[in-house]
Amino acid sequence: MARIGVFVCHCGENIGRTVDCARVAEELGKLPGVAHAIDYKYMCSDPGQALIKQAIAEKKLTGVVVAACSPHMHEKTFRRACGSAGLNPFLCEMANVREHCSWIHEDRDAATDKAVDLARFIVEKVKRNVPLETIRIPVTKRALVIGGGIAGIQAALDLADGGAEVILVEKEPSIGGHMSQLSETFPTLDCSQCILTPRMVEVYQHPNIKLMAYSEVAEVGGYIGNFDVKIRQKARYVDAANCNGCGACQKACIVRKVPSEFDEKLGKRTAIYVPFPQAVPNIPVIDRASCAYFKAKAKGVKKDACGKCKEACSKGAIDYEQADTFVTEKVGAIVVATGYTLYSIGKDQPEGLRGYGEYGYGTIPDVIDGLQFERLASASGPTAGKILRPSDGKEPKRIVFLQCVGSRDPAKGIEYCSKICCMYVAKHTMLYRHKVHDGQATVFYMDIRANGKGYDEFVRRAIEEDGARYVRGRVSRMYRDGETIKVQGFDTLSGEPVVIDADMVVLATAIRPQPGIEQLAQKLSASYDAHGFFNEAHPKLRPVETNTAGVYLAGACQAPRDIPDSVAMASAAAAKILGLFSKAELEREPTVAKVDAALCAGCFHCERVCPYGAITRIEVRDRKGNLVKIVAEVNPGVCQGCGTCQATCPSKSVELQGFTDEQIWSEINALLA
Amino acid sequence: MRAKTITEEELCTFVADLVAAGTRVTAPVRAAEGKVDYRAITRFEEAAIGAELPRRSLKEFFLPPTEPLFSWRQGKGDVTVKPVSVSFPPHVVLGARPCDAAAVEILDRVMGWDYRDELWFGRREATTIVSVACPGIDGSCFCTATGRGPDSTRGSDLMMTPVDGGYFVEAVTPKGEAFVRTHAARFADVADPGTTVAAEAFRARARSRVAENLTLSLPALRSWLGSSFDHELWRTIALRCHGCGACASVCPTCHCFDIVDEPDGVRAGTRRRNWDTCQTARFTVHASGHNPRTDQNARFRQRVMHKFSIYPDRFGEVLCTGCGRCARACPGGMDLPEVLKTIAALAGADGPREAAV
Amino acid sequence: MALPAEKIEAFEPRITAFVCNWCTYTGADLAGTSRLQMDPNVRIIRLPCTGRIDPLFVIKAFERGADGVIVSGCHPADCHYTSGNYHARRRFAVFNEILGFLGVEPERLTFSWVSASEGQKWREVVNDATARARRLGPFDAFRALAGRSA
Amino acid sequence: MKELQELARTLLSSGTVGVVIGWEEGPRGARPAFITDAADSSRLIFDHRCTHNLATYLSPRRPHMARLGKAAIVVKGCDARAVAGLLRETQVKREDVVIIGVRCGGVAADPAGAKPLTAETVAERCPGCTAREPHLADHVVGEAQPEPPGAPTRDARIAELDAMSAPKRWAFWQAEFARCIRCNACREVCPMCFCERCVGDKTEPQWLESSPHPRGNFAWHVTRALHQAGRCVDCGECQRACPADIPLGLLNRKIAGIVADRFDYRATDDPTVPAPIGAFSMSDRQEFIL
Amino acid sequence: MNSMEPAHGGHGRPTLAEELRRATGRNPARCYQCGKCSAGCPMASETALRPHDVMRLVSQDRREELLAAESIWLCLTCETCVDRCPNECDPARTIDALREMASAEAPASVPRALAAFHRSFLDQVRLTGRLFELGLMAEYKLRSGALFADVTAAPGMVSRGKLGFVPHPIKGVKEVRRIFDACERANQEKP
Amino acid sequence: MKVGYYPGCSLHGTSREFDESLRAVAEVLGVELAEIDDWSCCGATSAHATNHLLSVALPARNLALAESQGHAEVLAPCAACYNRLAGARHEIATDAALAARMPELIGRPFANTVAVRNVVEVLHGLLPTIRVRAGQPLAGIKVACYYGCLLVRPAEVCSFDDAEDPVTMEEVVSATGATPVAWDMRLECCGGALSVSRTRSVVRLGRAILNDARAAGADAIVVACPMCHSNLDFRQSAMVRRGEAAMPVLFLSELVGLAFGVAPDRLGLRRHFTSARSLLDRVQPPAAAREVR
Repeated sequence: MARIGVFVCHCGENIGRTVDCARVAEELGKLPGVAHAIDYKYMCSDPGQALIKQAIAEKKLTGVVVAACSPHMHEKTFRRACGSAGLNPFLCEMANVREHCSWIHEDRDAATDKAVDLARFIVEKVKRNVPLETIRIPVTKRALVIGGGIAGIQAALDLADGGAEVILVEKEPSIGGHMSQLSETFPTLDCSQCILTPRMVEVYQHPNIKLMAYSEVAEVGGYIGNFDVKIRQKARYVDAANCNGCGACQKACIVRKVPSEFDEKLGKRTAIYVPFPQAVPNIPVIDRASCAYFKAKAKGVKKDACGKCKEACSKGAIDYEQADTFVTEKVGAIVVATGYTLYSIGKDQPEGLRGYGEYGYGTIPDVIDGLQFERLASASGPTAGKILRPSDGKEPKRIVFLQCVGSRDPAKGIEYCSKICCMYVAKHTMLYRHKVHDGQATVFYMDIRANGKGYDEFVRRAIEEDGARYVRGRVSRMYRDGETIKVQGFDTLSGEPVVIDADMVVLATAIRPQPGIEQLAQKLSASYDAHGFFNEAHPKLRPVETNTAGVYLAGACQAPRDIPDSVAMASAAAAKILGLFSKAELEREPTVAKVDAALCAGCFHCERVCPYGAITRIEVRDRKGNLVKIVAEVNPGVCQGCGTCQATCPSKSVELQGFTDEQIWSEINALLA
Repeated sequence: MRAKTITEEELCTFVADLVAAGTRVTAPVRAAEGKVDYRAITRFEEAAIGAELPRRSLKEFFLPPTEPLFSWRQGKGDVTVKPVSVSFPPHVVLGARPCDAAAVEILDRVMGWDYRDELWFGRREATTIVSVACPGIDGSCFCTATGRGPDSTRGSDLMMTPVDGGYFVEAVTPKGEAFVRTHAARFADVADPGTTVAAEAFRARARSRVAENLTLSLPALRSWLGSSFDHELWRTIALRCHGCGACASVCPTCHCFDIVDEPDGVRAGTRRRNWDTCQTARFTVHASGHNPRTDQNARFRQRVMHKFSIYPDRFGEVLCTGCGRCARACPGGMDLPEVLKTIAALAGADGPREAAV
Repeated sequence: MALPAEKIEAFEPRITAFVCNWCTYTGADLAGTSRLQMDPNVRIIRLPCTGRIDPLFVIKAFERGADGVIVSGCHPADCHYTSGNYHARRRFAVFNEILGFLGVEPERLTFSWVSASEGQKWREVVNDATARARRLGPFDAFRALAGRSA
Repeated sequence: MKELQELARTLLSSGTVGVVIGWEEGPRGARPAFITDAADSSRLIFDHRCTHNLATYLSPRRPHMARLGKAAIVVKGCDARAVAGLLRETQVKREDVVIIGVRCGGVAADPAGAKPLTAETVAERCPGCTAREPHLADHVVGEAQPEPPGAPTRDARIAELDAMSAPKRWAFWQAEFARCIRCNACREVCPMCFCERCVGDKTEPQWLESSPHPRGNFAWHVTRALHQAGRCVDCGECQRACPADIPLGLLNRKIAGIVADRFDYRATDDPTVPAPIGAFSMSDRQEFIL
Repeated sequence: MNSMEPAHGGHGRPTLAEELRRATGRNPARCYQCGKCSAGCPMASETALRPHDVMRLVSQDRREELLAAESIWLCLTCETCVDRCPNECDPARTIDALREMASAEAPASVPRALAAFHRSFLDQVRLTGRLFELGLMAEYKLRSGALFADVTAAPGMVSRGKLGFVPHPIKGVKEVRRIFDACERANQEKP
Repeated sequence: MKVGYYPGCSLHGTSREFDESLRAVAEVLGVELAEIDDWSCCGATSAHATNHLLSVALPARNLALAESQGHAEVLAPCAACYNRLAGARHEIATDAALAARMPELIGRPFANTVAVRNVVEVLHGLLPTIRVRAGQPLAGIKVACYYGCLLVRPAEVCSFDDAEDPVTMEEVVSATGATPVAWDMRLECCGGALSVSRTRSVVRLGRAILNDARAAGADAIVVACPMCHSNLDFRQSAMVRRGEAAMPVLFLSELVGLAFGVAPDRLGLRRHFTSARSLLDRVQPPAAAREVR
């Protein structure tokens, strides 16, 4: 027979004013199985908690119900108190008679009746509670960082410096990310590569960091503290162990006009290449699609396939037969730092997005995007830092920048602000003026969002010192008139239509997540928003965590971010993980599901609905070892306790601890006294 | 008591008067789907006497599919129990099939054997069963093979045989005789001896028609069953059986029930008795999860054994009236008369017709 | 099934709410901290997620005398467990239509998305469900099922 | 018929299978047959009376079937959807069953139905059938058959019910459910009811009262319907088995309509098409949610 | 604020934005005044209020000013603004709805020539079921007072066989008239 | 191929040549134009600007007629009619309440099943046939394809081509053997809606279009809209009188007809206000063209 103690809290006047707490205690005391029922001014206070502990000891309580505030407020408090009195904490539950009762009703009788009901439900539930043990999970003190841009680099270094082993996976041949493409950075105009490349080298040399460039995450299994990650190392066709980075192969390569990804197709590279001179690791990659050797092979040419790089390599590092390899690593936490890609205005768009026909769908050669401008402005770029138009190499004397191209444009499918464009456009106008002294920059904008430290001053400087002409309005249309680009807009401040003749136009196109991010998110069981950005666990309080325990976010994979934000997130994620790694074991609430193998029919609906992949299939065999059936089993380390499996299971053969069918059934059945 | 007759017209007023006087009258009635059910009537015109065999038998009027046995309520440290009433208003079943009527009497044995089931007998005593001789339904009828017949009077208080314009009526039990006496004005004496002859002819025709379907030696059957528990017949007999129990639901003699406690909230509840059947897998599941009847073959064997061996061993007669409902209702095509024929062949029991046990 | 005015006056519907812990329960907490006054007819049963809410709960609540039931959780894309609410949405879309087909007035059952920040919306859901149940009167049809045993 | 019998003979005598599940002539018309001996293959028949959905016999909850060895099963195009359902829900492995499809021109509601098949005797599900050609099959036998006679009528009945007021609909179904005696025949014959322990038999707690009173009956039929959403293959076995003739087919048809309308799912013989329950789409209609 | 209540613009009357939202199904509040509509508007150089100005005045609930503005009658309904609007505001449809409101509430503000044109046009259609262009021109010129405009064109039109002299009502002309009546009635019944 | 034909008021009046040329071209292409019996006016701009419901109901009547006369699709050559018909179809298809109201409003059963097509779309669908039938008479002739506004906007209604970068008319023109030029004003509005009531605006807009076509080196402008035609052709006549060079404005069907070797008179070319003589002079005689083939 149950012996439940009921403790009704007045919360000072908060509950007592509208709920007759004494009557609640009295009514509850009449219930079978209730051994003790009292009310008290402040249950959460030390004397209040002492009352509970004392009753547990004296009345030999088998369960405790505290009728007070929301469990979100004090469930932990009271469970701890019960625990310290020797009662399993999970035999204690709260009835919410404050937020859900006294604070929202005025009629004292009605509120008291309701408080009695609410407490009665919980009494009936607690009668069917069973002691649960906190789940303890060992922690592998290694972290995986996905993405080797500035966010990933920062996270990896912070983690490594903190003593954790790190595996840094980067899908490109070199780490560095978009930041390595930038010329200068706002608002200080310091050289991007100057601050970045030392960090890249540091990553390469750090004893705690294992760098896996030109690699991708193939599969993720396991759970916080115990992830199993399968990583695909793409074939470079260059043996990294033998290559000394001398560059002879690139010099020998006969294919020299491949549009360079690093230079945003404004420059050229060879088929065997390193993306840029400061690349880390400095090991070339053969681009199979452009390589003469592989093309010839594909056509079936047996002899006379190119092979120039192989001939040139004194170390014999070229290996045309190399294949993708897979390695599996065990890690305890994962940082996602996959960064962003730019929206393009072209006709072909992913689902849900539309291109800009009114801007010529990207067919006007001297209309470029922000990253292309960065490459033009960069000393390491294809023009050695000279601003020259792609079509004819002439210096543009009239340049127009358009902000919010794609961003804040629901009609094209993106309603969000890309956050960094206001700043980099201002930077671009400055860089432009510094390089083309007699040039005129015009910026079409809608709002200026420059809300970081020194940001607004920076934009003002562009306007006040560097002569950028800002026009508030969106451009309706662009078309070519000979060598001139006509930019047809509207100055909403002067109220006049304007057509500006430009030699070059730079579009601040929207920031979008990396393609394929949905697949990665699914591998990680992490959620993402309608645009494909990762969702943080809480927008304010848990900005670098995901809903999947042990998976953290850094940088623009979560939303458009600038460098300081990305770095801050990376350090925050690293700090979170170091905190996690500071314990030998993790503690988890035991609110997890459990399958009754005898009753499971193995339809695996649970497996399909589980958001965490916590369901595995196990074989049931009879004594002779014959296979009887295959049934579901819950991995308690992965299960987060949503209970969707239980509601979905047709035969109710899986039970969520803490919210079992018996418990809910009892609550419902307590509906009427 | 001498045989009587009653006309259709008289039955109309008779039923109306009985209902008006507070007697519940049940008769076969054509339901919306064209099927016939035993149901309460208020006018004789509603009845479909002599039409198709009703979907279910008479047993539910004595052992309902569900009935409360008592209700309880838990207080602080005590429990109060509220019993159910075992007295019932007068009830007349008009137009019962002889196979259904016989089943009720057969079940009296088991219901009153070591413990008298007050609810069963309360209803039995309140009820007068007026049967109508059956012309036979179809090829699944085998009442004659079970030792009864389409004109069997077992279980009937009164037996009526259709004749021109009305019925030839014989009282079978004292209760039946009393019924005729109480309502003497409703019945007429047999005026024309031809009526008696016609009634007997009707019955003889029916008997021979049904007998063509199946003949059995029940003792031989019983003795074969008694010694053939492990016969290989039982290994494949019920492959097509779904274990759905439709046979038991419609069977006039299957009487297994389950006792359940149905909560009414967390502190009160009702104990009920619900129909159950040995044909479902969970019928014999032990608390441990072990199930001695491992498969459907074993469950079907149980059904045959119980009806033709175990019950006769204890109560001296087979627990089957040959109505054929089980064969008609089976979605899987299981056919009891066919099975009996098979067993009879194995037992050498397909010999001459047996007299009633 | 409209009731005469005086009966409506006397009748206080009983409403059971099955809500998820993260959005609606917290939204109801917010309604409390914001002191939003609402009808006292709703009793909340807390579940971790709408994904855990089984149509059986609703049937049982009606059997136990509820005049109305509320099922509420996180808005699409907001699920704490990423997708429990989507599964719940499918499940209850079917359940709702089946109940309707079997003759349960759709107003007896309220589904809503109430986020942790929508205390105000929670009040509306509660008051609307109460008003609807009050208008329909006691769910006698369902309660009669219990009384009419064979 | 010859073709079918020959195929069965070959499968059995070659040892490919231990049993062929098909139909044979019984005392009351066609009925399921279980041929384990090649010599008995000539017992197999297929005609318009073979209304039974034999897929039920593949359920892993039938140990006595498993003892006969690997099974070959004869299916009509519509029955194949049930086999697909069992494959989809991992109850049967594809390599563990040989599927023999038969081309069908509609079947009678009653396996004892006389020839020829007419609009009066045809099973409700057959007129307008789109699943007559078996696709999920290792062997397909028989000639192409003519369209089943009669016109589809069930959607009209559903529309009729939909048009009623809620209390009227309630009264209609209560009258039907009142006859239910909870014998569970509907469940036992259903090829898609394969749970190890039905929720209807769960006792701790007992969500569904097992007593055949109106309350228990209502809860049971709602739950059965819900569990059939996206599972039911419309074979009509439940209604045929029901000793109380409750129009379960009507309810099943309604569910099929809901699932088709909302989730664009229709019973299919393609086991790779995922079941609609247990899946979701971000854009599922939610007009019923505030 | 109770979100269930409609927004009101004083005097218990719904705001212009609210009314337009109902009429067009688009929410004028989505406009963020980027001016892309006006940038592409072929009439922007001629009108006092450009499309984005119209949207602005709508959001400011400046009803009288808008309904009296000549500008709303100068829209060509070329839909350029509609296709380019980043927020799918549909200025053209908004302007159409404003024209309907102006015709009903402030008929005097409708430019005479335009009112005359539309009236004449629809009268012709109501009369014969189709447009009889010569009849239209005659009626329009009488109504608008622009007796001499395009006067040089008519003979040219006739000589090129472009204008017939006799209107032929279609068989279903009564049907067309019923449609006119029903639509006008529906318009008057609008809240 | 048989298609429902909704000529609209203009094609029976001011734009007879559009009708004539279209019928001539259809004959060559083997397309039967089945005129919708008893069609009525679509309401055009006037209904649109004054009574929205009317602007849906009038087209709906015609779509209902087409439906009852067994057409799956209807060709509305006039761009304004096309826009109104397609617009009404779209609105009814996306607004269930409106759809429910329609049958009563127009007094006819109406299921909104008829697809609405314009001339460019239909001719584009016949590109292979046009290529085969066209000779070389238009070789060397440069044409500015003018879409205007009603043919391509709004995008969700006129989805047959890209609203900002349409290509269909250029592809038809290429199929005739003429050469489409690249120019900027092909989507700008000519001001048709104000043609009668505010002529000065229309002249301004038209002039810009004509000038741009000229600057792009076009020998002629091709249109698929009676209003555009009237604005560019008729309004241009005054400019020509003032001594500006004439820029012939042809209906697309006229151009296709010329490519097929149909006599200019049968195509109604003499009905233009701005002479197409300069163009016709450069067209190769049909016989010669055939020889080339």
